[in-house]
Amino acid sequence: MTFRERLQAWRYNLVPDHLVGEILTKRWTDNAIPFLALVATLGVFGSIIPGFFKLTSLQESTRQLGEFSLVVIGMTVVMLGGGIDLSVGSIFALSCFSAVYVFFILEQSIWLALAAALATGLVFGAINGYLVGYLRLRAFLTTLVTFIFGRALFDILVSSYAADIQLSQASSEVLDFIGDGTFWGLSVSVWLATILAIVTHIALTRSRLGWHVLAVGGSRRSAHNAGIRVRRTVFMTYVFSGFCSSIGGFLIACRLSGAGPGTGLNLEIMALTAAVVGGVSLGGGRGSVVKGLMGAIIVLTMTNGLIRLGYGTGTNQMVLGILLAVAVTIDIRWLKNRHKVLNEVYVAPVYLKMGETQSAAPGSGTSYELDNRLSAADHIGLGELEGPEDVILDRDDHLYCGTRHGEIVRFFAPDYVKSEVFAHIGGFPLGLAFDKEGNLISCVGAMGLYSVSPEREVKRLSAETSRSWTSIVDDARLRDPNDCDIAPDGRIYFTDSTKRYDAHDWALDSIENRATGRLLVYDPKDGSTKTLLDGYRYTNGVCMAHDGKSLFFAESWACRVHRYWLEGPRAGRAECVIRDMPGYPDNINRASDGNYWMAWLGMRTPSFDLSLRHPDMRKRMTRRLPQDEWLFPNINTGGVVKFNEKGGIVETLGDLSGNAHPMVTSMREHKGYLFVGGILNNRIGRYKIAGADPNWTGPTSYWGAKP
Amino acid sequence: MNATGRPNWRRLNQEGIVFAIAILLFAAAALGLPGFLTADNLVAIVRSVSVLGILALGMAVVIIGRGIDLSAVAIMAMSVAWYLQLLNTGTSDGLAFAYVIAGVLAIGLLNGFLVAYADVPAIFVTLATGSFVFGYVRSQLITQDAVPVPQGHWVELLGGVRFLDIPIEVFVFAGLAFLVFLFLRYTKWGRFIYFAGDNPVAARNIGIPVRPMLVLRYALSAVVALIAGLLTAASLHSINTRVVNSTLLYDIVLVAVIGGIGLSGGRGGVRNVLVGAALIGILLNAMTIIDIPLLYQNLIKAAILLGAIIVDGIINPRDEQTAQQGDI
Amino acid sequence: MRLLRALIAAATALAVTAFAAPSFAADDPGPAAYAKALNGKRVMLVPLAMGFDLAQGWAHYLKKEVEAWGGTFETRDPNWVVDAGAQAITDAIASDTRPDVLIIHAPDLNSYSKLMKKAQAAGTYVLLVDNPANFPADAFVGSDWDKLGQLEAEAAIKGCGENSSKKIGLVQGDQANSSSLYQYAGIMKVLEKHPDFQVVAKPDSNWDATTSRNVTTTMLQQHPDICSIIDFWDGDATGASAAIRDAKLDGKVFLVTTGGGEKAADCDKLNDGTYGAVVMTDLARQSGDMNAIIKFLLQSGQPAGTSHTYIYTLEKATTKADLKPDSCWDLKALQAEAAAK
Amino acid sequence: MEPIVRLENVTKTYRGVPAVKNVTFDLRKGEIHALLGENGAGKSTLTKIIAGVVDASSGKMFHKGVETAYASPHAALEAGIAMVFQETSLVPSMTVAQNLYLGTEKFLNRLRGTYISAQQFLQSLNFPVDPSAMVATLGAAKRQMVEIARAVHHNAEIIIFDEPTATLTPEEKRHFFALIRRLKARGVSIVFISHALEEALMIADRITILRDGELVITDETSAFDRDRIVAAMVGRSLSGQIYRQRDEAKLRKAGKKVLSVQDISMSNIVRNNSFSIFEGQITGVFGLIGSGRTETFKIVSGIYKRDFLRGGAIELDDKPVRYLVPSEAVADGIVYVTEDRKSEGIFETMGIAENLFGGLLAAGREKAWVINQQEMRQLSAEWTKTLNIKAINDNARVVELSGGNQQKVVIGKGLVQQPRIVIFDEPTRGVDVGAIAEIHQIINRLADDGLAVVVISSYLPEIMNLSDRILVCRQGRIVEEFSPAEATEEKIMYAAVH
Repeated sequence: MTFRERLQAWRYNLVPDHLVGEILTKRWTDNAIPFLALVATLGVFGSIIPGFFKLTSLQESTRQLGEFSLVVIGMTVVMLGGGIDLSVGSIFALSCFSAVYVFFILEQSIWLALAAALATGLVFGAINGYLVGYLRLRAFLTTLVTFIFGRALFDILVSSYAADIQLSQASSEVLDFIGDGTFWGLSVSVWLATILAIVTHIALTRSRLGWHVLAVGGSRRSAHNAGIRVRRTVFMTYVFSGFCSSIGGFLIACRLSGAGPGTGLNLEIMALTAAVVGGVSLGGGRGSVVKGLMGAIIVLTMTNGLIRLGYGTGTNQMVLGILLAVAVTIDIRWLKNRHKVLNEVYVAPVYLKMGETQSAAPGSGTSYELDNRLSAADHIGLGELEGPEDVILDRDDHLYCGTRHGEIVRFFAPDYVKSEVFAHIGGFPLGLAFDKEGNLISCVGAMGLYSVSPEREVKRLSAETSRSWTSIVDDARLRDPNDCDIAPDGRIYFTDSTKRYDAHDWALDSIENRATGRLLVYDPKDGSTKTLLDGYRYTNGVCMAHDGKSLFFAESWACRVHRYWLEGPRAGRAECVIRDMPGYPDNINRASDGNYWMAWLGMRTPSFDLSLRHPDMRKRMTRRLPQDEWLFPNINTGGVVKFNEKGGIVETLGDLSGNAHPMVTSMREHKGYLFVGGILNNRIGRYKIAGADPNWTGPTSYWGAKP
Repeated sequence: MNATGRPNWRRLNQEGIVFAIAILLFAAAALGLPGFLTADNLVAIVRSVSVLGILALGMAVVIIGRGIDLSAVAIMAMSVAWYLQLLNTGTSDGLAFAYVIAGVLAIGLLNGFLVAYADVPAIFVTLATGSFVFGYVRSQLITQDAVPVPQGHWVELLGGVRFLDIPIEVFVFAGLAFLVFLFLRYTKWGRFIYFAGDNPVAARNIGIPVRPMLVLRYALSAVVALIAGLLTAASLHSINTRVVNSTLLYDIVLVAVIGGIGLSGGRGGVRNVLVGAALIGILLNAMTIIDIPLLYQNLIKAAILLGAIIVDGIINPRDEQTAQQGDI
Repeated sequence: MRLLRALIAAATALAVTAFAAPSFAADDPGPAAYAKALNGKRVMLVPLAMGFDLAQGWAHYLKKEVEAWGGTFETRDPNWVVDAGAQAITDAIASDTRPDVLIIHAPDLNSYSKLMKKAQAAGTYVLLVDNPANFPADAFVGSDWDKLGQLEAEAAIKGCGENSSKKIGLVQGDQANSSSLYQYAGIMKVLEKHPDFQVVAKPDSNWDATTSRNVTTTMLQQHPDICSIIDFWDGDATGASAAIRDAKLDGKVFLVTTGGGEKAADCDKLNDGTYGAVVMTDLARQSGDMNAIIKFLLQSGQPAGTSHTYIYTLEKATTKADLKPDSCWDLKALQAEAAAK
Repeated sequence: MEPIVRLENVTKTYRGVPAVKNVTFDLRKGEIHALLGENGAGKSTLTKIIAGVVDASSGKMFHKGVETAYASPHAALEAGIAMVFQETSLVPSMTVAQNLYLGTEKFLNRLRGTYISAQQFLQSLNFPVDPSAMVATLGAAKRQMVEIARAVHHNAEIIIFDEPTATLTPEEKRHFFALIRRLKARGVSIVFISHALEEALMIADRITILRDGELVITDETSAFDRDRIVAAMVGRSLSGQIYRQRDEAKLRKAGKKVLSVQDISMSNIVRNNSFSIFEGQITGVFGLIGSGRTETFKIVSGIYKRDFLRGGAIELDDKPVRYLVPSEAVADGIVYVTEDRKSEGIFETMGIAENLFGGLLAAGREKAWVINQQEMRQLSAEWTKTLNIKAINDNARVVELSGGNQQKVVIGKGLVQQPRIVIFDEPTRGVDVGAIAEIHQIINRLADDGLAVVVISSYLPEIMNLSDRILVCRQGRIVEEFSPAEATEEKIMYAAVH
């Protein structure tokens, strides 16, 4: 290996380029910019202001934050629903007044004051909601007018009752606690804001109500067509905003024990600024409560921080303006270009030096030498079939195969002329196996592990495994289940070829050549799925050894076959039994003579092997060239290989003519015949094996003679 | 009136409704309020809304092009405050004015640039620049909220200029309204604003310089704000920067939008601004004559405006199938 | 050179301690007690905003004095936002550097009451300045707004004269601020004694000059024979004066207002006839009062919230006739002085 | 056989204009019923009445023999009627999975759970769409798949597909047809609105043809052939008039080479694309949606920018050009007539005259700064006549025109700019058959006048009929060139797909 090549190997195998792409696929990266702004703001002010992070100081200084966050949460929800609520300040002030009026003037209990505040907020919100939602007035204009109205009303009320409020002797421990106390170190307002934020966040991302809000904000017409009650949803967002503001108003009433003309003044512009800094988009659809909260913290920390530092009027508006412009500009550019970046960086090839191999060329004299025997195979279903990846036969000699259209087709014995669609599953039914009860188990590409009963009932067995916490992509979802086999105890062992690409993007996986293939096991007893092995280059065929104590599985892009021990001293471990084959292995199945059949879906080429040593070249290729000009594994020629328990090659079959079975993805031996399938083929081949046991069948080999 | 002879209520859009309310109020005030229907009072009405109207003209141009300028008030107050501060600290008039014009244009261009070339929505950009302009000027360039006009300066004299006993603001407002009308209606660039506001993508595709136009609009709006600021200073002999924190900005948007200029762009014109300004002007004047306290004035104003938009909402309903996305 | 200087300094110090100290130190414990009580104490001013003349004037005089006795003086600028002010006070109380004296310029009767109580509970003396609040602070220093209103009314009556229409217009601030409400009450008290004078209109300006101008214009139209207008603050009285000018009634309508006594805002305007009379705050004296009460409180050793002292600043209506060169203070001069340091 | 849905004498008027007139229509259980007709014939309106999206002005609707009228799509859905809309009705800011379950979601949903079940469901229909992707990032075909999947997911008894195949590739179409056959086998009744007559003939059990809001004929599919359908749709026989094979002798010869494009690239959408355009002939560009054909020509006309580095070269009259904005291209005489009229073609609040005049103003040939209203009216009158634009009145806003007339306005807007190269992107999409012929005439006239004309289309007969040479685009590049005389639909399609 030259130094340059070693450098390349380190560069591409040690630097986790793929993580960049994986991180970018995550929705939470939307929050990156506001989050950075938040950290920077807290960092700067925390280091300049002495005692900023001190608990007692935080307890006090976050009270206002709690109230403000509540208002921002309400505003965020309205904005997500495609509206805007400029009247939050008025609602806040009026609710504050209601609480104060009930408590201090009517001298009622604090809880009644709370009820009054909430009622005020809900009624005001409902008015906004009715006007904007049901009468469908324009939100900006309407809430602007209700804002003026509410403010005027509040000013009148405050000026009429201000003196009376002061004369009141009413007091309450609860009020003092809400206003001044702390609970587990945090003030009531922070607790309330936190709880409401969590509830709202869950509601928005996971609940029906939240989805409806997002849908209405994202596209009113689509939401309507989807059967969502758009008007009611819009109405509810304003009611919710009124609710949030009224809690805020109640809290400030408790904190200041009064209401003054300045209560809630300019709150709407502050809340709007906070939502915008956080990255909630105006006009709906994009944003989250988390973003709103981050915005709220940034805005308040900054305003109060600058005041605390003694800066004069204007400085904080100036800084806020700069921050707003910078944050929003970067955020918008970022969101706009994220997908472009993602497209550019997602494919991140690694370096691999394939081992020296023996030639499979005819006449080369190696054990891999291909011949022309398969070209003599009879054809079944010629022209009707599209892509029979795997084939299998049942006890009654009927032949089953999957197709590209997501169907499992059954050909009837003995002549295999007549056929029917046995079941429709969808996806790409790849690996097939019969269990003890005669259910047909199929590994369906892009879907999961399915079972089809003899009565054709389709049942999903598994579509997810446990998530590994070190992975950034959610690897619980199966993306490319490929082949399966069943152990004597009924457990189903199967492979999931890649974690990074969907089944139909297998070519990208081969070009990237990253080892993300897995071996999994499904336990029918409790329905659980576990990951046994991880980190192989495209795990493919699986076959239970004849004694049922170990299994073989193929690692396609590395041209290797491994043996995984189920029991015995090496249980739970895998060892490589065949390495550096000249072809890419696919399905593996039992042979009647105690050996194993293995399909080669394609043959290695020096050019592709070379390209594997040049990840940079492959990366450039995927970016600059149209897909049909990419260099990827040759799948035009293949063959069938028989190997023994030790991994020794017994014989090799091929179709040099290229007419019948140029590439093979599966083969089954049944009563002296070999049935051959290929995912790009339009037929199944039936080849008479010389000297094979004419009575041997798969089901018998697995489950014994017919009961 | 349509063919069947019935009045066609569908024709009655928001502009019509607001206009009708304004006429009604005017008639009621003329009959019921002594001294309302005098020449002096009518002039006073116009004058009371002239600065608001001028700002609304600038806003209208921006809104028609599918934008919004929330920095108008900040630019108005702060540019003039800076100008007066420069004068008070002894900078020569010409130089000071050159500075201020440059500053105002710079902010207008910055607004336009960020909206046009960085694709940041106008409401964010102008919110940010408005805040910045206020903050920067207030903290770095001037020392007090209010800055007085130097004695005998032309701005002070401007406030005293009369023609036919009508104050200068009225003429400036009328003149600007007419100019903006001509610009929007009869010039190429004026028409381009409508095209760009109606469908920016299509406008770009047929070869209209959409982005430079955007920059132009914000620059225009900034200059209009400066003019409004100078007039304010002229009549008050000082400028108070606290106006930035007031609801003036909302009033500007209100005047433009209540008159029927759609926030989604492409619709409306100077007439709508005049109608909106007329309603507000008559309303405020009548209420002041009756001596309604300011607190109640706001309540009444809001109630009447709410009535107008509700009536519009009922007569011209929008439904899910026709509503434009992002039309807030 | 440096060495020489140090030697001389050391010698001088030695001489002073050797000869001077024993003879006086024992006699007067005052300076030491004074220094002990005050040194390192913190004083914080939270006005409505730092952007207007009075606040800057106060800050100037307080800073000068506080720093002279070795304390720390800080200001917080909520820029007219009540919430921000409340937060500034909250932060101040909770912070490591809690002030020993908090000087608050209250926006209204209520908003800060609870916070002030908290401050006192934490051991901070609370001083209210200029605007009253419904709270028994340790001391109140500022205008008696009722009295101030009376002075305005008297000035207006005088300005109108006997042979006038005897119609007076008011331009109030708003209906919530104590300074506005008490002023109004004071004006009415005086006018009750003069039943021949009547108030023809009393709109609000919301402390905004443009609104003030608009309402005054309308007022003058309805009542062109008004003889005097009382505007509640010089901050917006420029609007009323503009309206008078517009109506060509300069000299015919006597404009009375109140202000902080800043030269450009008040005296210059009196001088050029814009205002007829201004009830001005004597800033230097008011600040002096504040300084005195601060020093008293810090030395008293009494817990915060014990005393409830009211110190009203002496005020009078100034007209052009009794304008003296020192009637006003000059903000520019103060700033220049501060800058020179 | 008892129909599952029956409409009796249904009429729907929009502001006094009838969209559907007195139609009686029935749908049987378990049948595939194709609904054909020109644009504006009332197909969508008719089906929207069934699906509760609009309500009929008069007439009755029976569902399973009971008279009903669904007030909203929601109500119809509950009753088992789902509809796939022509204009996509997905929420772009939500994920595929969320869109799929929108309206039928549980009160609380587990995120991974929804992704997995959405993946299973989509794949069971063989639609390879990532369930966690945001819909905004998907291409048109995948959106259509999600849309179809959503309708199927509701387990409705009646599913209405409004032009479902317009954006699908042949392979995807096969999956789709397999799907509706399966649905049919399950007893689901299907209404299938399509433009492609061949598809209707191939898949439908019965065909109904609408014209001008009236039902012309309903019959078993076996009773129809292509000509009969067209005749019923248009009201006269048009066969051979619009789409016919060109013979060699009538092809226009290439004139001067005006535009030459070498190796232009833009991200991974346009890759190393090279071709030339000649004066005096029509260059037809065929390609499936997503093949980069539109983007390529948007680069040529300055709407998109090619990659800054290694972006290739474009030469106009042998002089290299790089446009940053379309106005530069317009000034050089390159005009692009968009495929997406609504969102990037017309100014909908304005009238015909203003739309046309906008083109003139933007061309920059008008030096004067002052608008001449007189000139505007003249221009409008002249072009309305030339292009035969029909409007109810002179002040009609463009949105109120039919699709064909809107398209003519868009074309007119480009032609007033006196271009040298005109690029038509899908010039007859959503245009009624009558207007197609007129638009084709206009295009031919331009080429005859010596202009360089490019027609981009994914409708093969149109390409075959109009072009003097055919370029085929695939995966971001021109991959083949044919002469219309030798090309067959199969050859072109093969080049476009493989």
